[in-house]
Amino acid sequence: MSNTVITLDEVVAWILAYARAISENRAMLTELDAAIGDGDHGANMDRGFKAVSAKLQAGGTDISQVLKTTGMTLLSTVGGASGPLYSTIFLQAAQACAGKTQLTLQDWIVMMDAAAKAVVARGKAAAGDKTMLDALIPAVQALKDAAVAGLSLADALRASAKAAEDGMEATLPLIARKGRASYLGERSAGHIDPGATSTYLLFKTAAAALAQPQVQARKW
Amino acid sequence: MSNTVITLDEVVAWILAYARAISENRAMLTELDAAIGDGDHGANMDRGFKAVSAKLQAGGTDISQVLKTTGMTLLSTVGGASGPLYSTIFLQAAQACAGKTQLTLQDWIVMMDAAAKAVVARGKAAAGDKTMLDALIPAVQALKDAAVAGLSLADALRASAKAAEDGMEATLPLIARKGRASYLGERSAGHIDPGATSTYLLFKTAAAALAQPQVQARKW
Amino acid sequence: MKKLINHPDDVVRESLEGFAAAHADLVRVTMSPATIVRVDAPVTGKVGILSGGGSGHEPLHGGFVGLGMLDAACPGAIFTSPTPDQMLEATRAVNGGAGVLYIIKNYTGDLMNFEMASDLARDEGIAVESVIIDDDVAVNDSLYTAGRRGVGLTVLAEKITGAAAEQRRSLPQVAALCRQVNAQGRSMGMALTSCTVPHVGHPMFELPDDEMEIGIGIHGEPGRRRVKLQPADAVAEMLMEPVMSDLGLKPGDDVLLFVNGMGGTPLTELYIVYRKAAEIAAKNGLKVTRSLVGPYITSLEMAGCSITLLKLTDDLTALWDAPVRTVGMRWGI
Amino acid sequence: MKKLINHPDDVVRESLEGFAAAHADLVRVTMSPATIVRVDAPVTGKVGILSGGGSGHEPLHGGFVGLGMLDAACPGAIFTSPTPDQMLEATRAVNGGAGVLYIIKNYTGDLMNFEMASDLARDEGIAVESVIIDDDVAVNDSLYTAGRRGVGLTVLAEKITGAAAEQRRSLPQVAALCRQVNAQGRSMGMALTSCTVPHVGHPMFELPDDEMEIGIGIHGEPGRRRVKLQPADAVAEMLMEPVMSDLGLKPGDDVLLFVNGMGGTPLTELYIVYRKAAEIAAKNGLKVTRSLVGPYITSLEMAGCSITLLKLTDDLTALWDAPVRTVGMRWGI
Ligand SMILES: Nc1ncnc2c1ncn2[C@@H]1O[C@H](COP(=O)(O)OP(=O)(O)O)[C@@H](O)[C@H]1O
Ligand SMILES: Nc1ncnc2c1ncn2[C@@H]1O[C@H](COP(=O)(O)OP(=O)(O)O)[C@@H](O)[C@H]1O
Ligand SMILES: [Mg+2]
Ligand SMILES: [Mg+2]
Ligand SMILES: [Mg+2]
Ligand SMILES: [Mg+2]
Repeated sequence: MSNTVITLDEVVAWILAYARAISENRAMLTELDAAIGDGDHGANMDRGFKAVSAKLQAGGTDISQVLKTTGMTLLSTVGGASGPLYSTIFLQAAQACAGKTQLTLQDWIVMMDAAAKAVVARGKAAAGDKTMLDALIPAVQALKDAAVAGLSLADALRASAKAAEDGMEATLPLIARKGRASYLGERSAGHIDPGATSTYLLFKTAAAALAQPQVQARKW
Repeated sequence: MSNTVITLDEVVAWILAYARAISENRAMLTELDAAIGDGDHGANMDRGFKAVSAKLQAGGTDISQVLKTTGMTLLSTVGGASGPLYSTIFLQAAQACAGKTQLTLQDWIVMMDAAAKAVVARGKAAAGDKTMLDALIPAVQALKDAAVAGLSLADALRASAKAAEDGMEATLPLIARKGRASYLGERSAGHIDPGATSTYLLFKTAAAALAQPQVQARKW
Repeated sequence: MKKLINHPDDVVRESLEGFAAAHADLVRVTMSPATIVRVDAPVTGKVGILSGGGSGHEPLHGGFVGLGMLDAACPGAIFTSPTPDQMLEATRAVNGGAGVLYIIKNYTGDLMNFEMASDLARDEGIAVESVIIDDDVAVNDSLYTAGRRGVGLTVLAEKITGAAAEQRRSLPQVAALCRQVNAQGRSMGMALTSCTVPHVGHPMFELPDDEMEIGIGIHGEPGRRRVKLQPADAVAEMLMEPVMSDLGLKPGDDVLLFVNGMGGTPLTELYIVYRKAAEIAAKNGLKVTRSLVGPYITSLEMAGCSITLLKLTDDLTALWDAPVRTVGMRWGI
Repeated sequence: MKKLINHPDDVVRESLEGFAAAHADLVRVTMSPATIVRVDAPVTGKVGILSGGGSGHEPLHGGFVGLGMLDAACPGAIFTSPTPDQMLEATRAVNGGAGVLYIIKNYTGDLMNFEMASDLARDEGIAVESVIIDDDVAVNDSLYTAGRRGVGLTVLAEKITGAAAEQRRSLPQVAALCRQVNAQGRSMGMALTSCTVPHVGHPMFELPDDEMEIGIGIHGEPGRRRVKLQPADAVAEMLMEPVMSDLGLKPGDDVLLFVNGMGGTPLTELYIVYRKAAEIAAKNGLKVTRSLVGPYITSLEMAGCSITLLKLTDDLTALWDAPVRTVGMRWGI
């Protein structure tokens, strides 16, 4: 049976699990970025989430505070395009849950929706531009659809992970219009977007850490 | 039957034939120099003897003058170690035959002996240092030996070509003590010296151009 | 991967430490956050000129910190924009009361990080203006994309705005000047080889021995198209033509011709390209009144070059000629 | 072979033409024979400083022609000593009545050609002195060999003697100073990759991905030994140790530390080597009071570096600091 709320400990566990996933998939993210970007996405994310992990080792006292610490740490350690964008996700989520000691599905939807909108505002990209938004927007939409359909928190989280995965995979044929991959023009087609991949991992670890039982692990 | 003197036309023919031999063997000389020097011997010699060929196209009026023109042209077009050294050979030969309208074996020996001594004086190398001297010195010695043995001019020239060839081949195991190859120390062993090779070609074309019938062609 | 490094994680830090040790007469270096600041900063009453970006383009930007050019540079990880806290720290260090100009190469990451930094700086009461350099004609300019990259022109913009700031021009004036430079300059680059980001460990792309990439940027990415290897003169044509036509130059125009090395190409070859580029310029009636040849904005050890043309005015020429005292560019002092 | 060239036969000439076009404010270039002469030569009453050697080492020597450094440079074919007629022509062009100093890197070809040139110059009544630079500790010095190569120290010798000549020191004084520099400086180099002479068309030697050459010169030749690839810090140790021990430096000595790039190695990496070299110097009690980091004497596109240490005196330091205005080295003016 799955829980109906997300606790502080689970949020911390989620972020730490994501940091591990980034570290494990660092080389893969790097290769994806080397193909159509500049080969630093794995190193960027890993540098940032290693710093985040170090800060969160002692756990946290407040969900919003944990998310804010994560966002601020990413901002000062990642750089590149992914630094401000991932930082934005966590800072927006932090703001949207200020004061809450546990999170319902509805809270989570509000947080992720705010995050996605802020990423659009900051990066001025849209769905289909072959960016992390191609995983993020469908993931948020899946959460909303799940809520409408009355799914449990756990099922909603799993649905968002699945939508993020599908969104990531759908970036393969796209011609990039934003980020470094856009400089390649048509040569950017035929490669999965590295940022969409790291965003998929974010929702995948959310489903694993915040919902029971674990979603099926991808083979990377 | 072979002639007993060397004429002006034959001297010009010899130098032009040498220029062709250098051009044909340019890549080989370059590779030899790339192995233990700096890879320019083929280009150096070819640049110089192309310039010499251009100057000698119209033939010449005087043996000493032809040799001097060759030496001066080499001096101003070759550079490197081979420029002054080959220039010295021709300038010394020119000096040693001043005023002569044809050359006997004895004249030729005096010229080549003066040339070899001047190369030693200029380059301060000795036999066994793995330089062009390892072809030049035996070639001159063979000329002298041939004269003592009463050989014909043609046979003497062939003997000097053979001695130059043997001398060139004997550079293979040597450790260079002069020129760029000396910087390699023991790593210079196991390679034939490029300058000894171009010097062998000089005596080989002399035998071919100045003596009849032609010596057997080497396979390069 | 053959590099004179210790560990990929330490490349930027250790290189910065070496830079600091070698050039203490010109710059002050802080390590966390990483900044390179002109030794006498802040200069009271002078607009501070600040730039930064990923590392791997040396001497840009750190090599251009000093009198007459940048007041500070923020080095990011290799090919990664620096972070807002680096920029904020550098902004504070160079604000002499007349405000700070950010010169930003047009990359999404750089834009976003500088944007956040300028918000933070303004919150502290520091006047900040930003100018985006986007001179790379290999990339089509479009509202629907990230637009053109910022490449070679950045070097010229830093020199010229730096000189204007020394003259105590105001922040709006210096920013307008920088926009003028950006409007009057264009670049295009090509690569004979790829380069290896230390963290990646292998070349960014494979390029057969008889091919080259045309329209590359400065981050080891492949270019717009791959073509058969061609002589230097043909390469110069391929780069000059789009640059000239995009700039819409007229016969009689004064230009600065900048042939930049991508890192692995010797000076000898850059001068061969310069020779032809100057000839093409002359054939088109342009007067090359100023020149720059060398590796000034590089892409690690990539072999290749870029050509930048900047249309000059008397003002720009005088600012170009003004004294500069940095590690990577120095004259008049 | 991937190079930005047209034809191997035209590399030096076309590059020189580009150089001449780009730097007409600093140098006069003649094509046959090829010389690069300071624009205001001859300077009356000043000793003319002349150097030259094979091309492929740019910016050396042509990039060092100008006020406070060389009066003229003679560029040979790639890796080939120039010819006496080039040297004679340049000697005439820079003789301001106080004689001419030849700074010669110790290679058989360079020695012989310069020797013939000085004979010719003396025949014309021009006072000429020659100083041979032989600073490469990778090669054993011996009467029975060609001796040590001339490498990185050449750059420092040209700068320092050039400054002394500007002060109107006499020919014997400038020559003695140059010999002093040669006595007080040593170098050693290493390579990560080979380089390709245009006429050869392939790398001079094959170096596996996990190996490097220690004790290389500047002509693409392999070094004294081949070892496994090692981190930059270990490389710095391997080069610093023989240089320091050969020089016999004492704690408290002032030194100039010069980390030179061989052509294909980015600045980032040179600074990583500099960092460790400076640390080693400090550990041995040396005071690094002057530094130089960058590709100043190169071997085409070879990746690698060399380290040069020069023991300084107050005189040498002041001469090093004196104004210099050349394409490749410029300060104070
Ligand atoms: N404007 C943008 N909006 C949203 N995401 C973007 C944008 N630009 C780039 N990205 C994402 O950032 C990823 C690259 O991140 P990273 O490699 O770390 O930074 P950089 O591109 O600066 O090297 C891309 O794969 C893409 O998903
Ligand atoms: N001191 C010397 N005496 C005689 N021959 C020499 C000497 N030094 C070099 N050589 C010859 O010169 C050849 C190299 O000539 P080349 O490659 O044209 O000039 P460089 O060595 O200047 O590149 C060597 O192979 C050697 O035979
Ligand atoms: Mg990237
Ligand atoms: Mg040679
Ligand atoms: Mg990046
Ligand atoms: Mg040579």
